[in-house]
Amino acid sequence: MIGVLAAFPFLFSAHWLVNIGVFTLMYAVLATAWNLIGGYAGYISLGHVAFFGGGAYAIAVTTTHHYAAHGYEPFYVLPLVGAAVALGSLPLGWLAFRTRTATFAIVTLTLLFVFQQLAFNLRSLTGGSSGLLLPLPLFPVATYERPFYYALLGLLTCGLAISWWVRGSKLGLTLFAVRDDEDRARGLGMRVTYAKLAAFALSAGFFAMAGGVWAFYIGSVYPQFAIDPLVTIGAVLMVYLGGKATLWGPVLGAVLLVPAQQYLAYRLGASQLYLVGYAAVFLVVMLLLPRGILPSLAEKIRRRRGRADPGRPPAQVERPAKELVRS
Amino acid sequence: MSLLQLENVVAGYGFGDVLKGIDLTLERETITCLIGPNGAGKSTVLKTISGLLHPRHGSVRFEGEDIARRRPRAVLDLGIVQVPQERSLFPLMSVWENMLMGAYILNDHREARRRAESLAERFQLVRDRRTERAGSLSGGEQKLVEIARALMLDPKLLLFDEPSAGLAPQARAQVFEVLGSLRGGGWTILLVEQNARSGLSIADCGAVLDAGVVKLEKPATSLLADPEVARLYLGARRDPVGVSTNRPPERPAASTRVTATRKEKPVE
Amino acid sequence: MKKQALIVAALFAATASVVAVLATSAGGGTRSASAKPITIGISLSLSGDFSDPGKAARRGYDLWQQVVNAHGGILGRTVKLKIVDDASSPNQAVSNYTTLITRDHVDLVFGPFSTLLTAPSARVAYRYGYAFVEPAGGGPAVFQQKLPNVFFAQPAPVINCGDPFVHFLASIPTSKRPTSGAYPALDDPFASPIAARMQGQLSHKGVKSVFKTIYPPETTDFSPIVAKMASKHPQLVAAGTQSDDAYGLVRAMIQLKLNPKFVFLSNGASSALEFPDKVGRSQTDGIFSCGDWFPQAKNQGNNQFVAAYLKKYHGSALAIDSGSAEAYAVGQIIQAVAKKTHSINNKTVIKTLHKGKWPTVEGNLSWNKYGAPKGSDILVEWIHGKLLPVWPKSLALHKPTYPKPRWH
Amino acid sequence: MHLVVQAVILGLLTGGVYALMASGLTLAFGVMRVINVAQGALIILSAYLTYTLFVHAGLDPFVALLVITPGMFVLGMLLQFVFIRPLRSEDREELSLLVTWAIALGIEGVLSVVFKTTYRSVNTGYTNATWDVGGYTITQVRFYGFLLSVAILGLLFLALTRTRIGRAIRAVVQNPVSARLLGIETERVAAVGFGLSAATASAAGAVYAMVYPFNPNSHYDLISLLLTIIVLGGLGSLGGAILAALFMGVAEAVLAATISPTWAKLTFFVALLTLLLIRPQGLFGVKARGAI
Repeated sequence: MIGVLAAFPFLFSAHWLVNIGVFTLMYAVLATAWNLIGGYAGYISLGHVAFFGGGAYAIAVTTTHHYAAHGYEPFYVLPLVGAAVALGSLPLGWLAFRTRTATFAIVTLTLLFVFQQLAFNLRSLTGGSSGLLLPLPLFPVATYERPFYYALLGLLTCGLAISWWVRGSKLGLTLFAVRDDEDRARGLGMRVTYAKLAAFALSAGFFAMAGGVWAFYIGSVYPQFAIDPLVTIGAVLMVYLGGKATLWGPVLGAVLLVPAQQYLAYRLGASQLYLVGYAAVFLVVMLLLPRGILPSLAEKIRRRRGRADPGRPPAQVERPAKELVRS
Repeated sequence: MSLLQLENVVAGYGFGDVLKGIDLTLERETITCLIGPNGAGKSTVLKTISGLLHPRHGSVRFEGEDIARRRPRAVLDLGIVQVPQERSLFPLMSVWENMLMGAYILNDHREARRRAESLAERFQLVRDRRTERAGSLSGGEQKLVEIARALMLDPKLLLFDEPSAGLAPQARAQVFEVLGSLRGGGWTILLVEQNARSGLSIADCGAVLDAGVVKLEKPATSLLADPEVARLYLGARRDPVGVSTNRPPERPAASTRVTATRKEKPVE
Repeated sequence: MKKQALIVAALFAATASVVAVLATSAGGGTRSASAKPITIGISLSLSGDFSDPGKAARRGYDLWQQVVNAHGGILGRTVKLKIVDDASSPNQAVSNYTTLITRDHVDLVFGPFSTLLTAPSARVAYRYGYAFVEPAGGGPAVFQQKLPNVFFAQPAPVINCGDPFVHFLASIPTSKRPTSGAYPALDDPFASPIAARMQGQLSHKGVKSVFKTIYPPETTDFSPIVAKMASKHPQLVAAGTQSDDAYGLVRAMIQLKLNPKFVFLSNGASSALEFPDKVGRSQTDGIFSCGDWFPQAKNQGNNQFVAAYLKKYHGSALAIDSGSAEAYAVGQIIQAVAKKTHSINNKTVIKTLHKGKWPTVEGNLSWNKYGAPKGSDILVEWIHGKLLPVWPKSLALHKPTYPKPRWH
Repeated sequence: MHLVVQAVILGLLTGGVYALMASGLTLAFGVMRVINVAQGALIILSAYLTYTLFVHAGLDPFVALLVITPGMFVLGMLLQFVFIRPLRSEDREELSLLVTWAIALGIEGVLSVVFKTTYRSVNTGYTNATWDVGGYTITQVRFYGFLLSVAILGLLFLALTRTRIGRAIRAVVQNPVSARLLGIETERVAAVGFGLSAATASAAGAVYAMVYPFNPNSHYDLISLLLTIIVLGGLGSLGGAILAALFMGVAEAVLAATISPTWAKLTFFVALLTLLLIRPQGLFGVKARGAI
């Protein structure tokens, strides 16, 4: 799969296609990263785009003062930015993890607005509403998009590798346990807080790095675009569409949705109905495919082969009646 | 004819079955106590009767009628009231409001008040603390109000799910006393109890549930006397009414529970 | 795990090929070289936050196309506009211009709406050597990029909007000038820099700054701001406003009975229909604003533009959004270049526009190296319920009246 | 000092309106464990309906309420029935958050198609009228809005305590299992609760339309603020939400007047984050941490 993605700019070298590829990969990175905390641990963070913006501003601030004569420098500082934002996300994560489920979602959403407001208010650093400009990258025009594309592909590869590693590790086990029953996991002596924070920081770091590439690609950073709630929502939708808590689901969601969205806006956006369409896709996914495409497909395949799912949980022991009553 | 009859009832949550073919018969105006280890499915039996859970197989007959697929409301209309194990009062409402809620389905406020008044005669607690917030009562007091509230509909069958769970010894004694006093009032009672000795001591009949099936169904006294039953299900020591052994209910090995309750297994 | 990757790869390949097929089919067949129309690619905010001004710009572009084609097109070729929607998102704007240039190979591109989208879009145009004449990206960010292909089709950069008002104040007798000034401003690249600039210029001229604040874009409740401002009793309120905040500010001033001698609102108060509608026509008198265009202007082709507009979209001349005129001016500029050089080659366009003055409905425009216009805006004032140009004198239809009457 | 008192007056009036808006949100959460992210959009929708009736039929916003409120009630029930109810119980709380967000986007989309994105406001004859009370200015519209909010909250309170369905709603909020065991049809009650919650949006929307300019996008600002308020007040707690709303209204106005309006916007969030440090269950939340 990574190979296919790597070959893409050579197979389809038209700028506009690679350009769409850049945005697709960006969302694939975001969705994969969000899946770490939202999918694996079941903590719905609606504010992750704050870290995306953090990364975007970090890259903008570090590069904006050296005008022009730049090539790949922003990419070199990217890992640093990721690490810094990941570190910075820890206290925020700690604070947010004092709550759960819906409250957690609201608190993270609040983080988003705090960061956006800060981006507006800290004018001397962020330029406020006037935004920040980044240097013009001096890449050859013929392959202009490729550095961005491969930087994001690199991020995606790392993200997937980490995601894959997490699934098999103790960290992943703890995260899954948290999603299922956090109190019990804690009762079993699992290091719940540590695991949650690790997942939170990891995903924040990837959001920041993707934000950095984005800022460099677009060339200007404004608070309302760098910290746009629709970006998180986009990533979340892709995760749900592709399959929550799966390895490839988020990528699939991005690959399906981003080109479709870009192309549709280009061809027939003018109708204003795109928001309605977006909402409709969202609702259909939530109501009809709450488990996402990959898990549903996988189940279908398994069923067709008539194999009983060996991993299916055994008889469930009594759940609290609170849940029952809503069934 | 017996009041309630469960035949080969299979039921469960999610993928698994908790009840694996239950047969149980309740005679009119008797108290039956259901005992068994944790996780045996005792509460599930009650939920299956009260309509919170629909069985996958088998029949639940109440006065000869199959009620297995009815909704809780319909079951309630028949005169079956369940008092769940968890605290079930509305904590921000007064005791009196809670009593009135007990007759919610009557849709007749005056009648509800009349019944509450007459129950207040019987339950001193309700009389004395009627304006207090239910949430401010102690656990034992709340359980007593719950029992009183369950009588608001003048039901034919009362289902009690571990009424003594989590109570202090004195409160526990009080609860059993009140339950015992219901005998002969025209009610049929199915009682699920962890404190098996106390439960059986006020019951006419006893049934042992283990691993989703009814192992034994006998008069309560003979169960209490059976040494094998005592060893397996009652604990070796005597556990007289109202005296706590203070043994926390055992939990099944938690590690298995973690995986068992997982909602979605990650797809490989 | 592998199976998943395969599924994803397969779906990806399918998506890619669908897109590729759509791409080739949309490319269009062979065209004869000389008669083929000139295609101009434009990304506009037809949906999303900027959709209303985006649509106003679209009307201007459409009108220009109609007028120019009615007169035989450019260089004998008809003009075809390819307008796509960017949903008010910079990502989509970048994608759109990339696609317009590298897939549809349009001959020219025109600018989108808003500085926020113009800045990234101008880079795309620059990369591929396209001239970027744009109607609405007048914020500092656009010029700070130092791109030689950018030309802003308005008489002055946005932040210079207060200049004519400052000049006018300097021209009146000292005794009648305000002595204290308050500068509330919207946190927006089009608004707060205007107030800041005016504050600097006016305090230089002896107007004491007694109040300054920047309020966030989502502010809808202006009473706290105005209450605080009122406590300083400013004689002048010079606000950097956008549209709705201008109405809110005025409404709060009326409610809290703050009566300065001069009120200047950079934007919003310049909309001939909405402003009186939102604050009450009788309350508008004496309020100053700035404008780049007005229907009565004697500029190049303005009568024609207004007539064509009214014919196509009806309504009154007052209802014409200056955004339409700005977009129209973009077309006029290209038209003029083609007439002069007999070419619409982008390199030629860029080179040519850096010299001379270019007459448009927006006035005679000229630019510095990076596309910032060298002219000045017009000071307008509400007089007896009408919005009239009052400064500079050469364009004035009425004398400025002051001090502002009290609210009632 | 004068400034601060003036700000407090403004803040209280604003807080009253916030309280009305937040009451619907917290009610929906209480009854259904659903964070209705679309509440802001419903308020804006009502504001547009008020605007339409005012501009095209000349109906005074307060009169228009008589038409809009039942409409919103039905819409709320419908939304619950179509979108919330089918969600699987175990992921309802989580999915409802996203589903209602999608509903909000959908409403925003429809509104921007129908009404464009320019800001609108309802200018009645009394829009700019003020009273002068001891040197302090009170805007009449705001005062009426405040009164309306108090009246609606009072009605809501009466409905919840004095009517059968109201008692059922409270019962479901306080103990859903028990409510079901007592024969309360929780889904039906949930639908009514959602309807009521949407109905409060109609009054809130009418007030909003008179006091503030709005466009389809305004719901983001609204909902972020309302969510903060209900978390501050403790999710599901009506009284908590009202107190938190008043508190926040005042705090915001005072800070805007004394420090800066841009930083005052952060008041809510700072208050929320501080609260999390001290009392994660909210100011007045009665629920244990894990149960929220």
